Amino acid sequence: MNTRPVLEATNLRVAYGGNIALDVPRIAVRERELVGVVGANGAGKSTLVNGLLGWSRGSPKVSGKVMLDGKDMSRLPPHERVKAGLLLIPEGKLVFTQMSVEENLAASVNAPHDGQGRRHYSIDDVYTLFPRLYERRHHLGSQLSGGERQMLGIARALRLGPRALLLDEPSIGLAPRLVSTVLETVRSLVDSGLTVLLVEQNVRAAIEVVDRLVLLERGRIIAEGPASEMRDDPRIAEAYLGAHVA
Amino acid sequence: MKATKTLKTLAIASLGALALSAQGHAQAQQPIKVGVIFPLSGGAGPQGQHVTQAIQAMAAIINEAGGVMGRQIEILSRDDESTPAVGVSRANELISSGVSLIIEGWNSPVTLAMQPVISRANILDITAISKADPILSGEGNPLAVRLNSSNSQDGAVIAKYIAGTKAKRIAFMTENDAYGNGAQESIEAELKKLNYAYDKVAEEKFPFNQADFRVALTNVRAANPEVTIAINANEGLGMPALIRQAKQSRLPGQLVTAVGTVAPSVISVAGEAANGVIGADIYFPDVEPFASNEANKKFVAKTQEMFKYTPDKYMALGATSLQVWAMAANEVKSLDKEPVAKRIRGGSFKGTIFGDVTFAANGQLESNHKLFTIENQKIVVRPVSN
Amino acid sequence: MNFTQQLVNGIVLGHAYALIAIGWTVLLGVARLVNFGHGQMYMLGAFVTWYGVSRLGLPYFVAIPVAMLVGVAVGYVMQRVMLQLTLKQDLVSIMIVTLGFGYVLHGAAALFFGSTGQILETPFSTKDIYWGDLWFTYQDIAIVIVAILFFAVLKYVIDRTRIGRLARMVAEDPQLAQLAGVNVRRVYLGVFAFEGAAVALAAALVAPRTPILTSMGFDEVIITFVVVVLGGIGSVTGSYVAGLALGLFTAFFGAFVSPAYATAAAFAVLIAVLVVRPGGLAVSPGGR
Amino acid sequence: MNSGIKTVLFAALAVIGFFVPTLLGGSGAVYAACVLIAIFAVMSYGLDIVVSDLGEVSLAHTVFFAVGAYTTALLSVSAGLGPVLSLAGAILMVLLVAAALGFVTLQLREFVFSLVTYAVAVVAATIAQNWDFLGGSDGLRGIPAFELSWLGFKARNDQELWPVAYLLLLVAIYLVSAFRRSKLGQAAMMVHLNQRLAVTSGVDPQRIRLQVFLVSAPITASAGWLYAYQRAYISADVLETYFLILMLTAVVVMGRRLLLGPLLGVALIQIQEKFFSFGGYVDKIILGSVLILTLAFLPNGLFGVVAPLRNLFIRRATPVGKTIPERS
Repeated sequence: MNTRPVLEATNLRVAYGGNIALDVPRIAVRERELVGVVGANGAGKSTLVNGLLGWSRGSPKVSGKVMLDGKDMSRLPPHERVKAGLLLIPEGKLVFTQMSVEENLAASVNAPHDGQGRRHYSIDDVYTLFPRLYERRHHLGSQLSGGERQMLGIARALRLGPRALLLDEPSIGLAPRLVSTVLETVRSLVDSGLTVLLVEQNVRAAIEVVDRLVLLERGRIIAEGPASEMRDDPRIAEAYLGAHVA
Repeated sequence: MKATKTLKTLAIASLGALALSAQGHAQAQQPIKVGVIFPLSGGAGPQGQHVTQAIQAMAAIINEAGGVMGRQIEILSRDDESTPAVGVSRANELISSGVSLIIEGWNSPVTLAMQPVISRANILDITAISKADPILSGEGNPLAVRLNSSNSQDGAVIAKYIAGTKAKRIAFMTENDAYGNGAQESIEAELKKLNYAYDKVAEEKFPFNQADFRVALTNVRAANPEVTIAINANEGLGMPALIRQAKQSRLPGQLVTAVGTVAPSVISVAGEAANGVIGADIYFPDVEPFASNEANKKFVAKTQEMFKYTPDKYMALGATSLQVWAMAANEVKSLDKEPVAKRIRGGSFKGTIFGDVTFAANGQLESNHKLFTIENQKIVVRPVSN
Repeated sequence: MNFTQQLVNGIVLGHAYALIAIGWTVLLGVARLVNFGHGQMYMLGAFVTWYGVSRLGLPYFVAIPVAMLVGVAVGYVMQRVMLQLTLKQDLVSIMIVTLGFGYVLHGAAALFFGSTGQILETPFSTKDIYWGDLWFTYQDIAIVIVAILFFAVLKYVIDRTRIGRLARMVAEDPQLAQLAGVNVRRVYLGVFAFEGAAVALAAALVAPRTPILTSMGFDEVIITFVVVVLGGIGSVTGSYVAGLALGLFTAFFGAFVSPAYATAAAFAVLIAVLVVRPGGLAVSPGGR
Repeated sequence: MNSGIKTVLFAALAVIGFFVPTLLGGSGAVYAACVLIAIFAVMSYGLDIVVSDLGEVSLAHTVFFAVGAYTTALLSVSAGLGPVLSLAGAILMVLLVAAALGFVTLQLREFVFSLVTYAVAVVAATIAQNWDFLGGSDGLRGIPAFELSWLGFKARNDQELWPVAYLLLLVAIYLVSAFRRSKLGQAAMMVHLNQRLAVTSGVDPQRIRLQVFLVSAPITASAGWLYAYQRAYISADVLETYFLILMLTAVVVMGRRLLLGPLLGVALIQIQEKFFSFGGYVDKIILGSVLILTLAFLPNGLFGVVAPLRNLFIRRATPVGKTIPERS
């Protein structure tokens, strides 16, 4: 494990007004790794991924250092980080509802070609990956189901040539059957070379797919380790998996 | 020193003599402050500035002749921005700086707003231009004085012209406000007085700030009038636009403009389209009897010397306001509002810019209208035909 | 022939309204910005064109792009000043700021250009066409043609090109657009620069129809209002239709009732529509 | 600060305020300026609670101002009513207008709301200019002097009108501060800051908006009431953009939700216009620039700039804030 992580943040602090919502000394995601961030509602999970991008629908104060492939992103505005390959699929509204699927997938920035570990997904690649989107390519974003929107959100991110993908609560509002489908899709993307930081409230589903798990509580990391070890961690087991799992 | 002057300037001459005799005192005395409020900015700004300059030229003439009751006149000029609220503030300012007279009035609403304020402060208020009838009603100022002609005086001259042409199909294009509607009413009333039978084939009303008359002109044109009377006091925008568009749309018949709505500035904006338009007015600097009037000659020369500009009617009205007041004050030997106002209202004055003039009992200057035609973008006064 | 002449009047007037409104439509559609300085920007465009033609002796076709460049500069400066407010979507402050800009532009233009009326003469405006009983000028034809071309091109750009897509993304959700790598600031600046250029073009074409004054912006802004709002806020096709409809309404209301109340009547219609269909106006953002 | 001391301080301040014109020399121009500042400040306070508390930009407040002025003019000229009854009439009338306008705009927010209120102001100006009942473009003349015969009080000039204007100002300030402390004021703030949260807390935003409108309109209308007496003449110019810009600037320039903000804002603008005027155009540029610069670069208004200094004089904070701008 002496390779440089793809994404690394140090001393990341996010404050709303005077209240510190997040204080993380270090978090890192390595090449082809799927790291899950779990925690209760309000633990700071979304704040973490938004903070990594310097992005939010509110107006927080973000400090600390964010490195992508050893390059400092901290001073770049969100759209520049996106161009560098740091992508976020936000929770909730994640597609342009007034545009067709096809337009959503039309690259808005010139995605880079292969190199530096960034894979270029052509529109055909995306349709191969998500045949359902091909079927619905002329529909408006607003006409899609929750699962389809989630697929479209991921597909849109892939079109931008991701180096590291931040995924915020993809399972929210989805039927249980769809949750595992989405998470398995994420897993297979990682297996084919993607690096992903996944925020998920559904710990039970997440723990099945992730490589490593980070447990957040009140804006701080309180536990971290490989998924297999964390499964037996009492803080996880009791709080999120139910006592009978162990 | 003034003994060689003609009879017409006798008044000024005696004023000068009076000043000479009182010179000893004059040096010790403070100048008399006269407030002047006109729009100096906005659409009417250029005209307001000219009127103010004309008053300054007249003040210079009076001062050279010895001033008023031996004291020099000092003009304090303010900008009413064509807004009643601003006008009232400026009037208050002038009142507290101790003026003895306020000459004001380009826009009627501004005048109407200032009248009660000036009246309550017990300062003489002379309205130079604003035309609205209520200005002389006595509501805002029981001792009002106005120099510009009234709507009914204006109506009579236009009505007489129409009757002279024997045209039967008459169209009106009228600004839809108190001035426009009042002007049209007075023309129609005067026509009725003349027992003149005519058809009102079209009547188009439009807002003051209208600049595009194509829709209205289409209606008027379709009515095929022999005479179209344009009543539009918006000299910067509406009147030149109306004249141009009437020409372009090949409006049939004769275009006649209401009294005092076509100033040289309108002609310069309207350009060639203005040729052939008929109007009427009360002052022309270089036409008889003004051309040989000594007081007028002196005023024109002074204005040209000081401001490189030949005065128009508005400037003459502004200057005459000051001139008449100076004469009256010298005569009654007072700067107080009441005696001076009473001398002016219903009184006569000799040797003004307008010649020998008389004021009606309600303070209105009785004026003498002349018809003119615009030829080669110049105002040409028509010979008196009847 | 009264009717056909009024029809011609209405069509020309309608295209003029639509042309004047287009910059604001896009601005409102993309950036959700209300620009109360729009009328003064129109005035400025007219006076810069006039200054170019009659004081600098430029040909009309050179004066137009000059005016548009000045429009771009003014639009850029305005948006540069308001950028933080725009990013925060502080619509309340933005509206008041644009009112302030209108005031400043009026004062500055009056100081520079003076406050007397001027006529902006162009090679087209002095050539009249008489066709039977009908009358119009080449300038009128130019207004109609340019308006139609402008709307067609704009519609194409917004619907079919990358720039149009970026603008629509920002229009729908500026935050999400950032996540798609869109430089939202640049889009906002671009949209305001476009507004400046579009209104200057409109002024250069429409202003020759009437004398111009530095105090004239107010009437243009209120007419534009009606067009922009009735067209469905931010809708390009809608504002073309609304502009044309308003032109015809003004002509025929003037013909059958009175020009004196045409503007007030248009506003009464506007208020009625807003009250009856408040939600219906919030059509798809993105300037379609 | 102890609330008892605060009350005493405010009372002292209110008394000192009354003598400001005397302290400034007591000339006619000073009284005229002070009366106008008081009237325009009251006008702005009405808009203040809509802009600062409710968070909407109403461009129809000139209409409320005009309704107050025109009703007063009509009642005092045609019906010969005195100031008390004309005030009652003005308030009644403006409540009707505000209720109608509030009802019409109930569903509208943000810029659509502003557009409609602007449209209403334009239509109102057209009506005022053309309707003979309202005097048309000549306006309404002959408004009598402000006279309360049962008190033996008659105001023939601005100096004599000053006590009335000052009292009206104090009442308006009191109303605004009472509004901010009231349930309605807090509900309005909630609707402003987070409508969804407000709804879930059992607040009906539409009702609150209507109620705030109904509180705000009479304040602005009462300024129109006194303005009619002060000017003795009312015409359609009270609906001009000038008053709108004046109100908006006054509300935002010092910083929003400052109790004395609109008063100080109006005072600054009026003093500049009256005593340091550079002519109509430059004044326009100044007023517009002040508006732009404060909103774009001083999120907390001018007061936000000087507020840190205030800590140096914490005890004298309030009186200093009150008197400084009136001298400058």
